[in-house]
Amino acid sequence: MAEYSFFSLLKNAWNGNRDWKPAWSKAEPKTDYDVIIVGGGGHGLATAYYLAKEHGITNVAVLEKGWLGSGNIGRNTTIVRSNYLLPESIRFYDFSVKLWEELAHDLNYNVMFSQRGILNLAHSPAQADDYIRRGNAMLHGGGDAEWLTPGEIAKKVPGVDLSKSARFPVVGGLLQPRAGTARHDAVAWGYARGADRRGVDIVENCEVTGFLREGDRVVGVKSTRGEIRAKKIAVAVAGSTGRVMKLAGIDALPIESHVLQAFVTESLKPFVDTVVTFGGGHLYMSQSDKGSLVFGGDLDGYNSYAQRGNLPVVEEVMSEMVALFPGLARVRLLRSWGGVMDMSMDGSPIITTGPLPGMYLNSGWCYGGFKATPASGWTFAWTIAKDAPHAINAPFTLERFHRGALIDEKGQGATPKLH
Amino acid sequence: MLITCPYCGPRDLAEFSYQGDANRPRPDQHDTDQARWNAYVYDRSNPAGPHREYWQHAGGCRKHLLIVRSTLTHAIESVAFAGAQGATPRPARRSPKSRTKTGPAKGKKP
Amino acid sequence: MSPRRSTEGGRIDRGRTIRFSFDGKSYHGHPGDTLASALMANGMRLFGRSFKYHRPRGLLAAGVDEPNALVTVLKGTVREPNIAATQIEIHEGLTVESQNRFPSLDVDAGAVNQLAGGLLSAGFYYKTFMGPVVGPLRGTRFWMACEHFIRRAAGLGRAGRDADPDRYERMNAFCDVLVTGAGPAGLMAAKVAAEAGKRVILADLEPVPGGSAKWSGDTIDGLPAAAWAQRTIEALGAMDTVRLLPRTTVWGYYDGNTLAALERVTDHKPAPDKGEPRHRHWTIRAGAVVLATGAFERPLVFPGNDRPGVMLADAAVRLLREYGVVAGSRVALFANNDDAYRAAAALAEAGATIATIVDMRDTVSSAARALAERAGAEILAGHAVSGTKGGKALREIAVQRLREGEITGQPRRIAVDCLLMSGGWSPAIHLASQAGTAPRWDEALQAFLPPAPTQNWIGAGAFAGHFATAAALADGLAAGAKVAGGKPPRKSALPRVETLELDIAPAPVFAIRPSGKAGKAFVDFQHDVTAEDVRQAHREGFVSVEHLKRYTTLGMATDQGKTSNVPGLAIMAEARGITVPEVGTTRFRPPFTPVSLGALAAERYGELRPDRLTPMHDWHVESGATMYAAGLWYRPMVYGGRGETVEQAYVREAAATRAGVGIVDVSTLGKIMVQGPDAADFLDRVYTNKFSTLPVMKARYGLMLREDGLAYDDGTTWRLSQTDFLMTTTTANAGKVMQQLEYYLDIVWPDLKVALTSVSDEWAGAAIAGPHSRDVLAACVAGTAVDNDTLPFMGIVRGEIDGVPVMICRLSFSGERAYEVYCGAGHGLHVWEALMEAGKPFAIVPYGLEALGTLRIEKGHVTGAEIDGRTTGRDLYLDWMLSKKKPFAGSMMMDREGLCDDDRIRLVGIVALDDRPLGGGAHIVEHNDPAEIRDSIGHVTAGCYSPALGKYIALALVKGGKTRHGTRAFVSDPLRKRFGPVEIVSHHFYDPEGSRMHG
Amino acid sequence: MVEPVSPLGAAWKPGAYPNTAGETGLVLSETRPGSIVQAAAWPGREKTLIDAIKSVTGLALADGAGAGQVDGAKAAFGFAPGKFLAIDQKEGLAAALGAVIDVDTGTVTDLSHGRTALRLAGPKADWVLAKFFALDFSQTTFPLGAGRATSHHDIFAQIQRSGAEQFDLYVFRSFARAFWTALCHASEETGYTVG
Repeated sequence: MAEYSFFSLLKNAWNGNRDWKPAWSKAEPKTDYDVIIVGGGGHGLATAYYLAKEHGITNVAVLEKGWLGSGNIGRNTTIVRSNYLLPESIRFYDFSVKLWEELAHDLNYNVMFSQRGILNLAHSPAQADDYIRRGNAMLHGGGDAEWLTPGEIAKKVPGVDLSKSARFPVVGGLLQPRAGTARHDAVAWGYARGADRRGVDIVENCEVTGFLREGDRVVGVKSTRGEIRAKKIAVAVAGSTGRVMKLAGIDALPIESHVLQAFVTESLKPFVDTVVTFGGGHLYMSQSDKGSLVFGGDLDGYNSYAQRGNLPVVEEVMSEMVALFPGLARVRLLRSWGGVMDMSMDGSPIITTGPLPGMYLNSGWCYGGFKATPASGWTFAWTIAKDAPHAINAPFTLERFHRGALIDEKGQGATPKLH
Repeated sequence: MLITCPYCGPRDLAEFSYQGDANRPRPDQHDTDQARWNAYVYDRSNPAGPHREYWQHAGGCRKHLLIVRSTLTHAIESVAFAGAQGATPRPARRSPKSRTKTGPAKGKKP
Repeated sequence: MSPRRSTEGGRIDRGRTIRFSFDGKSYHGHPGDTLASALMANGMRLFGRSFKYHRPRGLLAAGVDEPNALVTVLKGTVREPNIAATQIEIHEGLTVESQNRFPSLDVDAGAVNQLAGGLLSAGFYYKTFMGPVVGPLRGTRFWMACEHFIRRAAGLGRAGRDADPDRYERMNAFCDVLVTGAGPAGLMAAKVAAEAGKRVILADLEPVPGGSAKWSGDTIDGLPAAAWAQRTIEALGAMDTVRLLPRTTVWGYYDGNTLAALERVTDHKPAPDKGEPRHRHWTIRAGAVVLATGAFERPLVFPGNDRPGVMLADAAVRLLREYGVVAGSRVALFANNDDAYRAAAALAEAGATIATIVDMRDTVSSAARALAERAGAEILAGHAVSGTKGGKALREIAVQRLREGEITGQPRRIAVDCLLMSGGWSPAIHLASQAGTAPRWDEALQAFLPPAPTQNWIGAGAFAGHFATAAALADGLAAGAKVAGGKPPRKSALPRVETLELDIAPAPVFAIRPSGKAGKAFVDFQHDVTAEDVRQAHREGFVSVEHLKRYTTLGMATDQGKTSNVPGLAIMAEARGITVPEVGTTRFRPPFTPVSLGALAAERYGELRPDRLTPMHDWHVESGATMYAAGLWYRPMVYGGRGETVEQAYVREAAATRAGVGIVDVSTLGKIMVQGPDAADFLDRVYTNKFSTLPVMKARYGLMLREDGLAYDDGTTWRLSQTDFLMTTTTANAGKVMQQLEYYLDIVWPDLKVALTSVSDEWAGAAIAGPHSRDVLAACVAGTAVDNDTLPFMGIVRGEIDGVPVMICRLSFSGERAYEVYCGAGHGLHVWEALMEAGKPFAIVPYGLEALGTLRIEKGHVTGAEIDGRTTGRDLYLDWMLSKKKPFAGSMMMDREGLCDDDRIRLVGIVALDDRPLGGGAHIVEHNDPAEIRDSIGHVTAGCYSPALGKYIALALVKGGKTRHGTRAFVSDPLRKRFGPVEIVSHHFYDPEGSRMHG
Repeated sequence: MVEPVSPLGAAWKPGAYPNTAGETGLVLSETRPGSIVQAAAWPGREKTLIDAIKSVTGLALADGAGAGQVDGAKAAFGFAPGKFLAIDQKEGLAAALGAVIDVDTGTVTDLSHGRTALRLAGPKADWVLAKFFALDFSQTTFPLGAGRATSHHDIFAQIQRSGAEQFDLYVFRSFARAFWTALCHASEETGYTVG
């Protein structure tokens, strides 16, 4: 398959764009693989790509029940960041940002990772201390962080309400310059193309309906396209984790599926040049290259697999948006949608061998899965290839909950809706 | 979403506070089985379909309700006061009109 | 040759003139005009520039589906971008500008993009701009440099940065029946339901209801359809069970038959009346919904179909019959169905010449032929328009023979200034799709019809694929009767309709595949997605409907694919050799049409959260306090106003308190009455320590854990009688604790007889602390002694201060002898002033949160900065509070190995050895190199200057905790550029024995 | 006797505030009752409690969710299972109820200071209330005397219909000024009178 470049564009334009080939081939499933990855979302595709690239394991199938990237990889607000508090998180997400920085070249696919920074606005001295603790933790963990004064914020984000009379006046902001946004769908397509070029079978419209067992061991899957066996079965299905793991007889996990809504406005000329979060509530917003403001807030807060939310969260998010940017009251919401989040009990993910022999689980991404895609795929591939976690994902076990070794960024305990 | 509180009648979602999975009984206060406590705090059945769950009518009568609701469609199958032993959840009403016939006698749990 | 105003017809008032401005130029129109109709009447063709290629664009549609004519409405410096000109009612002073063009609409530099057309094909940006692998532009730099320019070229209108001065509001409504759409079907349904006694809301997005009745030309019950609609509306308006909502778009169908609607209250006026919101956000809880939202006409896809002057056939009819605007003088029609022939007849009647009717079908019905005859037009059956000419206005079309989907033969060139096109109709099923499942494809209509209802709605009229007026009325009648729950309707209730009988079913062809390089054929006009882009997506494997949409951006523009959806799918279906339904359709998402963010924020625009005030709030403000937003509460931070810095002020306040006496407002503390025979037992279960042993009129400090065993909240609980306890919580956690306690009582221990009531607001609280605190009380309290015997540490007495009953508890957060004085909140100010007066001889000072924090840091008391949801009781050295004699919430979970790890961060005190401040959030390291930012062993939770110690001190959570007492470490705060030596000490800095507070 | 201070402070501005058309659609006022008391019955003891309320206030509450009664200076209504709010313009209701409701029947909690009583009266009262609360304010579903517990975002409110076009609201004192200000703001459209 040809490399993408400006010259290939030029050449194809000359030919009326009639010579382009499929970005990835539509594979027919074989009956046997070394590794099956259940879930053709960002994490599953990245895992397949790194299995092939880093470990030379190419006899791999990615099984996707619908169209590739139909889960959260195509429904998020495209933010990439590693502005975390706890050392385990900082190490993991910072590794992810490093992979992001090279991803377009690595994949020969422009995923449009744009390091426009993320700015967490703080609205009280106590909140500022809290953010400074986090910023300092990032710096001590090898990451990047800066503290901005209201004056510096005014320059960076014109239009934000910095008045002292604001209900929650801005006292400062924590900036992570290396954070930014990426084109979400392109990540799925880029990894799919990359994996396909290295020999991975990408099988769409193939829903896993059960697992093949030999004793305790999982040895394959039943699917809508027949039985497929493999030495190793990896599950990376995010919001569908509960459903898929039930097929393997795992009835309870420290995970709940919740709906999170996301929003875009109509397309505007450049309005904001960085990712901004509002500390007086729960809001994150940025502007896409097409000009839409892309934003979101809290979970709806109840278990759901429905990919649709309700009005209270819509109204809350809009209220916060216009509180932060009073000039946006006349800008219009174009579209809203819902994604299903695999909310874990401490807000951090699970990347592990097991829980059954022959099985590997990648889950619990809450609503931070998009930015984790490269590191998740990379460490999951390592874990599958070596049958043991890499140091970077070693803390993200399934047992940590019962053991009390929690990675609780928000300190909210086992309350998924609060993470 | 509209939830028909057995006392207050059909009310908007905004008045309610989700209190989570109702499928996991809290062990007795004197229970010393660590596994049971771990399961209670951390393990969730997370079904795709009917889900027994608690909601509090926090912006109303403040009672906790046991609701069976589909996580696939959000359709509510039944609502009852929580904690009432052996309570059969009552079928949800469709129409917000039915307020006048709503609810048991004051304070009596069904 | 250009569009013009007809001499008669339409609902505009030719007798009156309105002046408005577009791109700085003044125009006039008439009441009833939209911006689109008024500009057309002024001969205007060019309305906008397209997104990618900046192609000149005219009006395509006449309603909310308009993709091209987007403008920005200006009110002073306030901007409202991306509004369709068809949706703007003109009014005196209306000021509008075009967008996405530079320097002007007429001469747009961005049009240069058209030259690079082949390069800018679908998905081009994924394939380039990646930049060099090495060098200074490696990584993401090159892309970001390119992106800078791409972003400037992209985007439609410009948003304002100045605050919108208008107001927004919500309205909650309940009804038996919500009817969306006041066309013939909706009107009929509303009428039937209302006459059956139902409470009805009838919402229509247009300023004048009537839907297609306003321009169909049909006759209903002997009246022109528009007049029938008018009469029906008036009858409905006279009923007090009916609410009519014109200019109201129902845009969201949420769970539980909850619908969201946007009412544009004042957009059509020069200025709002007093108190009038610009937009009103309706949340409607409807027993049943009648969806009568009509349908959208579809364009045909052929080269040059975006030339200004090419428009939807029905849009031209609407312009003519609603606004008296004739879209062209020499007009052609290009269609795949009979229904569009009405447009030719209508325009011919208005004086336009119909140059030709180009019909894709080989055979045309006699009814259509009759219409063509009326229009005086020849029919070119089995032909297609294969190209158009003209720069910013259509001049000429090319027509060729169409054989089995292929263009053949020599083009015939026909001079026209307007081309009407029609690809049939797509029902507006958006709300039904939001509410439920996938729509179903109707082969005859070549359209997606609504899915089966999953909520309580019923469809009617064009929404349901019943396009003709008579069918719509019949649907409306049936729907109205069904939602009214009465008998099936009598046939005689149905109005008589006189209309032309035309077959609406279109030929299943939407796109003409051009021969050679005939130019771009647009599917999605606003996003510049061409038929060739769709075919390229197919070549590259983006064949599922979602991939098609995401790869080409088809249907993602502000019109959300209202016109482009079906033609796009049809092209993909043809490319794949499958049917349209096999390609699938995307799920429609809210909102149906764009909704202002202000409307959704509603009354919270300008006031995100309410202010929560203590009874003494005004006193604090008048006394010069700097107020601090703590959650929703406002609390005094320091009482400054003397030219002091914050540090000087709190040091003064704290020092004066330790030396004499200070007073602080503690009314914000959460307060919960815990009452009932089982109250003591209940408290034993939720607190880590025992309360059943607490004597009446005594208080005890209590700690609560979460179910997972981590520390949750702390506070004192006062036993006021055998069965009545007053629990206090931290200000921040008051609501959460209340909820947790209610959870326990409702679900876990429903048998306990305990009642909980939030009394946070019932009591005002003032804490007086310092060596003279007792003297102050002694000077003003009546009805009780306050000496050490009567009121020992943790004792409670009742008395009176200046005629007001008070309850006094001897508690200390500061480490000094201290008392909390509670009284009814309405008396709070009175008692506070009495205490200030009594304190005068002792130089009493009011102190704020900063001094409160200083006193507690000196004393080593924990608050939310330490109980941050990640710490255990042991981490905070509160082991002594964890009862071993009884189980309590969290007791079985707090001993898990991860929570007992030696490596956990635990509470210590630190003292700055360089006499500089220690800020909250600073980290602690063991090494002495400021340049080495690594190896944090913990962090500062809260720091202050301690007047008692004369040093900068802080509380910190540090690995190893106590074991580090007496050791040297370094504060590392690179974010604030602070590094320096500290000593780790006990967190009990001040009076560790507690002799001062017990004395 | 020390007069309690209203939480409305400077936000209380008596006078007429007509709309553009010169109309005033409702009257807003603070009724400042001397007693606002919550009484709660243990399950099964509701009747006893209702009788006790009647013995003290003379108000006979019907046996149904949200049922209530208003009678001049006194009012009472149910707002939750077994829970009632009783209001008297005079002080001392908490003590009087406490004397007749024993610990085996239920509890009495004095909220006279903790809740602020606001009244909306006039033909536009329901229109203005509907801007805040997702309740059906029509007479048929919300009859005279009936009570409801509801909320507007952070502000919890108990509402009783005390007349054909009149509603009494009980809100948390600390929110009263903010809510009052919002009420006045929302009433500008219809015009209003304070007093």
